Amino acid sequence: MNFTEILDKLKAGHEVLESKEDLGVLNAWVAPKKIRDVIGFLKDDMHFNQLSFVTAVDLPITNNIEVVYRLFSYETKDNVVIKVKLDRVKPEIETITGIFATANWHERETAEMFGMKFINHPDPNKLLLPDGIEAPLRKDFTCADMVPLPKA
Amino acid sequence: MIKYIADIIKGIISLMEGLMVTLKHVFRKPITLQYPEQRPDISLRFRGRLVMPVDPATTNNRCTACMLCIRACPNHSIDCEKLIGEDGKPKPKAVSYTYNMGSCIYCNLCVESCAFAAIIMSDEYETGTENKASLTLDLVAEKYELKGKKVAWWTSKFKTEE
Amino acid sequence: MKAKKVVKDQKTNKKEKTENMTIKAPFELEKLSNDEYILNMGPQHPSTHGVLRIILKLDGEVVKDLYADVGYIHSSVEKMCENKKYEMIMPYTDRLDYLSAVNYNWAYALAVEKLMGITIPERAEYIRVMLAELNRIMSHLLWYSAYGMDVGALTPIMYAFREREEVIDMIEGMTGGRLTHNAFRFGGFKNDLQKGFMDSLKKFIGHFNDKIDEYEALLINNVILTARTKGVGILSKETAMSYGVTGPSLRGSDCAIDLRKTAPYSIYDKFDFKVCTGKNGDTWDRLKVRMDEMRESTKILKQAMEGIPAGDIMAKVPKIIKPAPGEVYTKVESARGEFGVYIISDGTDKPYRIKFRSPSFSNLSVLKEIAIGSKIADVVAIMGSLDLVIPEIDR
Amino acid sequence: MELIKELFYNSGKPLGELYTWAHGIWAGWGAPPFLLDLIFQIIIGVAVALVVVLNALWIIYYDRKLSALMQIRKGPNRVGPLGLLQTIADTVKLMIKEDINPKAIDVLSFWVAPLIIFVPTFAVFLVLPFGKGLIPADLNIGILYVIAITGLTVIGILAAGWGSNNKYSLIGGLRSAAQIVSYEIPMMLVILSVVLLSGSMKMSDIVAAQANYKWFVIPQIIGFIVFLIVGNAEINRAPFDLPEAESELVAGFNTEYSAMKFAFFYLAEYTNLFLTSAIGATLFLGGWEGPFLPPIVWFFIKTYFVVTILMWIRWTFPRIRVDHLMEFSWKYMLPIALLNLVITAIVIKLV
Repeated sequence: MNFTEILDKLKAGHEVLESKEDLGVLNAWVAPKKIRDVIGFLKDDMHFNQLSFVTAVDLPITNNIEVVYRLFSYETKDNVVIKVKLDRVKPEIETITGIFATANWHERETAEMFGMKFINHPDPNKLLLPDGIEAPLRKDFTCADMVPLPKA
Repeated sequence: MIKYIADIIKGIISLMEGLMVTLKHVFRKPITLQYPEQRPDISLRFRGRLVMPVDPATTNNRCTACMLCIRACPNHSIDCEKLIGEDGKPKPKAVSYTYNMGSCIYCNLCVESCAFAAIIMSDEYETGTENKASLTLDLVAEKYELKGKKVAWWTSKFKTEE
Repeated sequence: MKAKKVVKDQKTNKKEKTENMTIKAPFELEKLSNDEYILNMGPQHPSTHGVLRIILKLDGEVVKDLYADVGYIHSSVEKMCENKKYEMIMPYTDRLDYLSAVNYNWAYALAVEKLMGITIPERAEYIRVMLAELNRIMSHLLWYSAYGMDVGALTPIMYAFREREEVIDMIEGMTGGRLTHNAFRFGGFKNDLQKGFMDSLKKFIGHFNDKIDEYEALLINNVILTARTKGVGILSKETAMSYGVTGPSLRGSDCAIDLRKTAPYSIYDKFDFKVCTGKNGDTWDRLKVRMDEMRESTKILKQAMEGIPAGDIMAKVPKIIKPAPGEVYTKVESARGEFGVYIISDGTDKPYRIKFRSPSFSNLSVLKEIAIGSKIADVVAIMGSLDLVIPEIDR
Repeated sequence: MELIKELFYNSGKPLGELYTWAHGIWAGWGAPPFLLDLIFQIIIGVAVALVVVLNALWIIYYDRKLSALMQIRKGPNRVGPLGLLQTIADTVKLMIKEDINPKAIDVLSFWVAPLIIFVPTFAVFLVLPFGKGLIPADLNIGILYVIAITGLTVIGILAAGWGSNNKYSLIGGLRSAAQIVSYEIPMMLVILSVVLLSGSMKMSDIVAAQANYKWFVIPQIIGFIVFLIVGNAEINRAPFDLPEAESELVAGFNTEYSAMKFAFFYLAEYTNLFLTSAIGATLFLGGWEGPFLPPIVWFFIKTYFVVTILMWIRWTFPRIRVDHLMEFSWKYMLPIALLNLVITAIVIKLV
């Protein structure tokens, strides 16, 4: 399957807000409420059987946090990236742990790193960070010990 | 019953195989290297601590204080001070070259960035020390003399360029 | 009077802080039955191979529940990398997995090369394959010796390290580093293979297969070990897929998935090798897969040694690495599974966001699924068979 | 000259003569004879203690050197010639180390455990036939005494496990109890078949029954193998080192022990190894029997032969799992030992 085929199939049943091809891989933006449906559809009907990772990107310019789900199909060898734009102030999204068990830890990591919340997560505790550190991967997080690169 | 006996025999055979392996090794020569007395043979490109060797031709180091290595270092382990001449203008010469061994990750990026082969990773690997202060070295003041097989390699680097 | 109040406030503050800092107990002690008890395995424990804490709920020797507590040595590499130039990140990838650093370098180099559109010379590709396969052997040998220690056999480590030393010497001669090689540069290599590399490689390939037979006779086929590992920690295909388990741990569950074959990167499609799989997905299958994989790596090395062309080792790469805006995800088959690098570039000389997808992270998360119901000794055996490296979990 | 030869080759005779001679003199002084016996016993005790300590020093060195040979390394070679003084250096280190007592221990059991473990080991030496007549006390229930006394070790390990107030220690202690109890039975059955052959439980009689190279290892080859396995399990050495399995239980029952208390465990472990081998050599390999060399030399040669086999096993195999350990005892060792006993009995009856 190529980029357009995946997009067409995805568009047939689900609303795709925006789409882009990046180095041959489909990036599709979907609505936050639809994420479970979309991932479930990709897994069950389109044989994307590996969730490579879940992560997020902080975009202070547009005041968004973008959650990135990357899926891979061992059968068709296709990649697809599903992205969800969330509000930066109170980022919340439904968990997909029920669909891919690996999302459990990936979501926990993402949640603590970006200060966001995955609704209905089975184990919402912090995974890697100790208490007291909030959202280190947000762009406005600064650490007193961080040394900037010397100017050229 | 047959399976029971077969299991026992199979088990004994597998155990015997293991015992034979260790028995064979009894008669092999030990591979121990008696460390402080015997030294391992270190390869030419081994990355020990950073040094700024003295060029035997000029009896001085080759640093021009161009700051390329400082910009290449991922951990800001290097700092360098340029010589200011009597006319107040900076000269291509380093007054001091501070190297913080404690934060160095021995990645060789500074050496690769150097256009004059002024610095090189030596084959010194015994860099442990008791106090933190001795981890910070001034490589210009050190006047390190490169020894061993690295010398030819190092000199060939700048001989061909000139 | 006022001063006293301040002191009191400070005290209460401190108390609140300590209360906040305590880690939530995963198992409620009040809910334990009379026969059950909690055992902390780690953070310092001989068989966790790093700073990892496994909290076990036990009934006698049987594991009733399990909770993996990670993050003790979190280094925030991803945040650090956002502040580094692209060239500087290469040595950081070494430190994620110090046992198969070359593969990690490779994933990162692939990502940046893809972003920049660099194609690297064929000779460099061959050298990369050789280094990566040597590195895989090196990692599996360490796994083998550590596994021997885990199950109480103290001799395998000595034999495996003898061969590992040969491999390390070869890689050290090429890159200069023994564990953290920092081997690759964007576009190829700075230095060509050292003199004598081919000879020592030939010598190594010549006798390594015999040594693997010895290893198997000593440990893997031993009846005590087979009794301990067969039928223990069964990881089904579906569970493994769902948990994102990759690498030898996945292949043990009868899944012929190897990124070198399924999604070939570099020149792996030129080589003839087998994807080793297990049948039942139990601990023993995972061990056997790793042993077989060393044999396959030797095969690849042999082919690479014969087919390596002469030529350049470095492509034309711009002096300043400034990729166009965009994002890329590249993955390689490291010794532990799929290691991926996800880079979002914003057109500057530093990555906007970098994410490392590490195999051990997913592989550890499945432990709870497969270890419940087994014995304490089995937890050690299963954990060893997953071949975890903690720094890549605590990226 | 004759006396020295007698002393080496037939120690019983001159020692017995010495004993009666001393008693004669003692009676001449008019002192009560039990006092002299007491003095003799103290001398024997000190001699045995000396043998225990020197032997342990040597056997630890031997284990390390042998393992080094198998692991293609050199082993201790820094302290003294060939590293011979390494064990002494280690002992000195353990003696001058800080003796750490954790806060929440059960003081009595924590302190008394090393002693309980060590005393039975010491006591078994009472019935070991080192040479012809060279046996501290030739009890007529010699081998029964050995079984009874060695069984006490488990109490020490349990006490150590409980007293340490550490879950790892406790698991180790309980494992050890289960292990020793279940391996005692095949052990007894194997020894019983030897007793059937020799017709006596007296150690000197068992050796005498194997005179003229009719070693019991030939009719009892299965018994000997079972004895080796079971004996290895009884002394908690790899592959049966479950009570102190370091990859699972950190150090098992001796996790919390340090300094001299730990040294006692260590000493007991290696002395136990020697004891099991010595008993194995006595029961199956003809004890001190042998040509040319003095009996005591033969005794040590045979014992160290068995020690070497046990060490070889230890440095080769992985650790067995706890439920397999039980399974192995009840499913394999016990039936085999029982069958061996029955066949032995039938053969004796028929022949």
